[in-house]
Amino acid sequence: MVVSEAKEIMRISWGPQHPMSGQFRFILETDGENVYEIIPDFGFTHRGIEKILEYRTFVQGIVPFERLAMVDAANVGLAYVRAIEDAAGIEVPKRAQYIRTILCEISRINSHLYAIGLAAEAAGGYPAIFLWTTADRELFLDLAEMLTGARWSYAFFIPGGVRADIPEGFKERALKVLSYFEKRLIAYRDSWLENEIWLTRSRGVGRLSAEDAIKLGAAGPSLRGSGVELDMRKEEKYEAYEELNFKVAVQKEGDCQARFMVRFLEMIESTKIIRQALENLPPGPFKKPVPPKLPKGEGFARVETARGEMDVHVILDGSDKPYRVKVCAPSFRNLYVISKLPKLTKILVADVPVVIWSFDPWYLDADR
Amino acid sequence: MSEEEVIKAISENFGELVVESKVLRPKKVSITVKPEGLVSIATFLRDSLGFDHPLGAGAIDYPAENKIQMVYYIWSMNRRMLIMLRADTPRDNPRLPTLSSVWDQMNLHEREAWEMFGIVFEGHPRLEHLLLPEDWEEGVYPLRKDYKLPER
Amino acid sequence: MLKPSEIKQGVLKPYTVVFKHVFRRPHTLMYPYERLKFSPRYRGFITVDLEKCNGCGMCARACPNKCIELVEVPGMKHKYPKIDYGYCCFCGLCTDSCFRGALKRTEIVELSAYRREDLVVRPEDAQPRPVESVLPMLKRFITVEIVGDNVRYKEVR
Amino acid sequence: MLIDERCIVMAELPIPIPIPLPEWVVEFIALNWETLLKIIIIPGLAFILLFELVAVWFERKFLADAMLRIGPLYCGRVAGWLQLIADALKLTVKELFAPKGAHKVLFYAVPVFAPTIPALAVVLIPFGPDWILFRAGGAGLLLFFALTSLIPVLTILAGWASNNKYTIIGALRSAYLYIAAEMPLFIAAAGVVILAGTFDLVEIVELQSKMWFAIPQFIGFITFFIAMLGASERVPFDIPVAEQELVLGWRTEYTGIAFGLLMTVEYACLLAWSLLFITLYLGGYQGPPILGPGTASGIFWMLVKLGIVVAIAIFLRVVFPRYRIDQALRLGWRYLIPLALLNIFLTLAMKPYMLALLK
Repeated sequence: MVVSEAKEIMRISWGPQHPMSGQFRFILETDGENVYEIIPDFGFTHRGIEKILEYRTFVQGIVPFERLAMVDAANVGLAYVRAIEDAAGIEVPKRAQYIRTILCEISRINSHLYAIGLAAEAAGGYPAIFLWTTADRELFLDLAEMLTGARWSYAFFIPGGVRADIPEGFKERALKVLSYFEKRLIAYRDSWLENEIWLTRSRGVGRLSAEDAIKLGAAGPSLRGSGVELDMRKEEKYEAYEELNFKVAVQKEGDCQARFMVRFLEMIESTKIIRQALENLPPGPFKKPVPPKLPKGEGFARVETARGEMDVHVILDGSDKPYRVKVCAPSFRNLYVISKLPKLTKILVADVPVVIWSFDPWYLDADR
Repeated sequence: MSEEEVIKAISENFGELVVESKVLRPKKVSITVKPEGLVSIATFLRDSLGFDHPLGAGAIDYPAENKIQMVYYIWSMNRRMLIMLRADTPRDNPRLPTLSSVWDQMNLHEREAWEMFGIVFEGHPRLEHLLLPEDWEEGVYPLRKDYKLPER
Repeated sequence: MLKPSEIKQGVLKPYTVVFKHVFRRPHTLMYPYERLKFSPRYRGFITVDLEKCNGCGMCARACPNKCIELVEVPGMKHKYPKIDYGYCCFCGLCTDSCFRGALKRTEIVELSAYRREDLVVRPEDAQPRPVESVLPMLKRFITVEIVGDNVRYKEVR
Repeated sequence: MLIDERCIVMAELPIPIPIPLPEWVVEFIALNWETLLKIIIIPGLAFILLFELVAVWFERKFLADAMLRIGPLYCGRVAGWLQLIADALKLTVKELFAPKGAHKVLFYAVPVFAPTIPALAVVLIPFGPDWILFRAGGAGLLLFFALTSLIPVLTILAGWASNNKYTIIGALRSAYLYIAAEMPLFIAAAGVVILAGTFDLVEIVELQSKMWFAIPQFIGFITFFIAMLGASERVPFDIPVAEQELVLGWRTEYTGIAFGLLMTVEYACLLAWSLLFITLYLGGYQGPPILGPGTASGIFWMLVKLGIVVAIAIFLRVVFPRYRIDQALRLGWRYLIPLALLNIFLTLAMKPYMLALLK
């Protein structure tokens, strides 16, 4: 349907059934090449998680909550669990904090590998890196399965600690996987990061300045790609991140290449974190018994998921089910930034997949 | 400027409009405001106190006290502090001024609060359904406590 | 124009690095004939031990999707859990909540059925059984070994 | 009629035909079996179709290895070679339909005529000193370029006839791309023609007996290879088929064998351009006579060089992403054409030294 005869702008619907859009619909107003407007159409995968949680006890609630951003299940599950612990004032034993950090970083590497594979494939053709990342994710899925029993939806964190201790043989296996993964990262860098045609496709495309990123509310790698250093692991110092030293990956240009590079560097940091956490894993209990009914209270947790900062606001009313759970999802804000991007920089139709996948939105996270 | 200074700065400029303000956690401040003063306090927060990074907004339904509370979560980048701006409205006819002029992103969050709780935001450019399908019948607000989920 | 160093770095190096991957071992697994050996904690099909279970119903209360229902078993004194795999999401909360250890996780994941009713498994059918009974054409189990900078599939009995 | 007479006639044929054929057919085959062999087998129909099957199989299998997976495996028991024939058969039995409001005649005319053009272009390529289907003499190269420049015309017709807004965008894009890729091809080939002095492909190949033209014409060699990828729409330049935005470019609305024929166009284009690339720069059928003197070793060397060039071109698909349309055009106009012109000036300036090098 033509929007304005003068500039012959036509309105193309991008998704939800589109090779590169995932299960989300963008409406593009374009004249064939230049894109003037990207309108995200929310609600296609809305499941009403916030209502479902009011009908489930705390431990049961973690299972649907993780399905908000399933590819990064550990960090998302951690947000809900920390919100409950913050509301009820539960202290988590040291060893549980370290095990949580290890699983969170494994899940972060999983999610970033997934994002890097798709970002590379969004630029066109079928580059090998798209399948290398899938092949290398298998090792981390096996690691998570060894620790928790499931490859994707771990449901491993419960208020007061974790559900099981680290099995023996996990540490050696993890260290071997990490050293193999670091060699693979070198192969990624050689074959893709300096790839001439990828650089021409992604450098300077979808540029987001620092104050725009802050004003519009970008989250996670999209924010750090524009030079704003905000990482919840350093701000909130939750779990074991206080004792482990790691750098926050920040890039200044703010274009697709910078966001891609931030995810790449964050994977390197994650391997360091897992190594340190495995080396000085404290002894002691991995779980503290928590009564099913938690006292009245209000809790707020902010966790750095792979897609950005997820904030969960939980209100308890003394029963064994939460009274209200409010989730501020990072992908919701990233999608909002994508919709404002055509006003900030020039975007062509061929750039739309590269730009969208450089923000790595997870649509179920945005639709809640 | 730590948490107390922020609260003091707000109470000085808008003394009577602030219903209640307390420090929830280190670096997290919660301020409950009368609906009339919402927009002025929000612009004050954004311009002079530097709360420029909006995180989200949501509403909470209290049928016992017959009120719906709207909460705005804003983060200040240079202060490294979070503020929860709250406003209460009566449950039977919830009306609130819109903050989409202050933080552009609130436009979407207010649309969601409108379709889930029924809060009418005056001055909102486009109050339409965000997450629910277009043919969702009027007057039914799913996130309210009286909307029962069909139990499996 | 591209400087020669840029060409070497941006064009020739990616080409050679990807070309070297042609000689690496592919990661594909021939599923029905070879199958991954999961860890002992894997959350797959749940078996019910009729002796240990005392019909307390803790598992039914723990299940987030309410898939477990206690039913009479002909010839047994009290009720036992019946699991509906149409709704089960394999979170394993039921096996953790059973303090008598009657519900055990196994590594069988081949649970597809033609009709929705067949997905409901009664307690007497939920007895432990080897993977070969489910996968007749299975030849060998595989574990993933990392040798130097290559991934090798080792057969394990 | 004496039986032995017919047998004598048949006996002269290299391959004795047992089946009883009418008189005039045997006569016809006996007289010009050589040209029939050329038309049907080597540079003709069977070669192009076989090349397409082998190229697609190679692409799937070889790129799968680079992606650490296996590619077609079960069809044909040995490395899935039968997969391609199965796909071709599948395409023939699929239903053929045109979208509503499409220009039916034009819609079905394009897939029928399109493969003939690159096939005609292959006719001009010499596979041996006398093994050439149509010795165009002085107009060999010119006729080749004249034929291949017809392809964008058919692309636009197909895009327009499918009555779909995506295909029009795809067709126009492939037309821009083709112009941006063809200009450097002409100018680079002009460099070779200046050095060789003739347009005749056979003489160009004869001149390269001692040293291939790739060495004196190195800049032209590189530009020709890159522009060839653009002309045959291989990976860095397969913008018209960019599935991310345009689903399948101008081929979106075609189904069944029409789609199969359009895939043949793409691979026949690649075949035609790489054959020309070999004759101009890599010394055509020149090479140490392994299978005896004459045409046999000529054909052998042509196929070996073709295999190498096509393998390199196909492998690019797994290494590089795709250029945007304006970046590809900028590369074509701003980098390739000046490079090709530079190559011409160099050849003009140093022609005597290069000829001395060649003798």
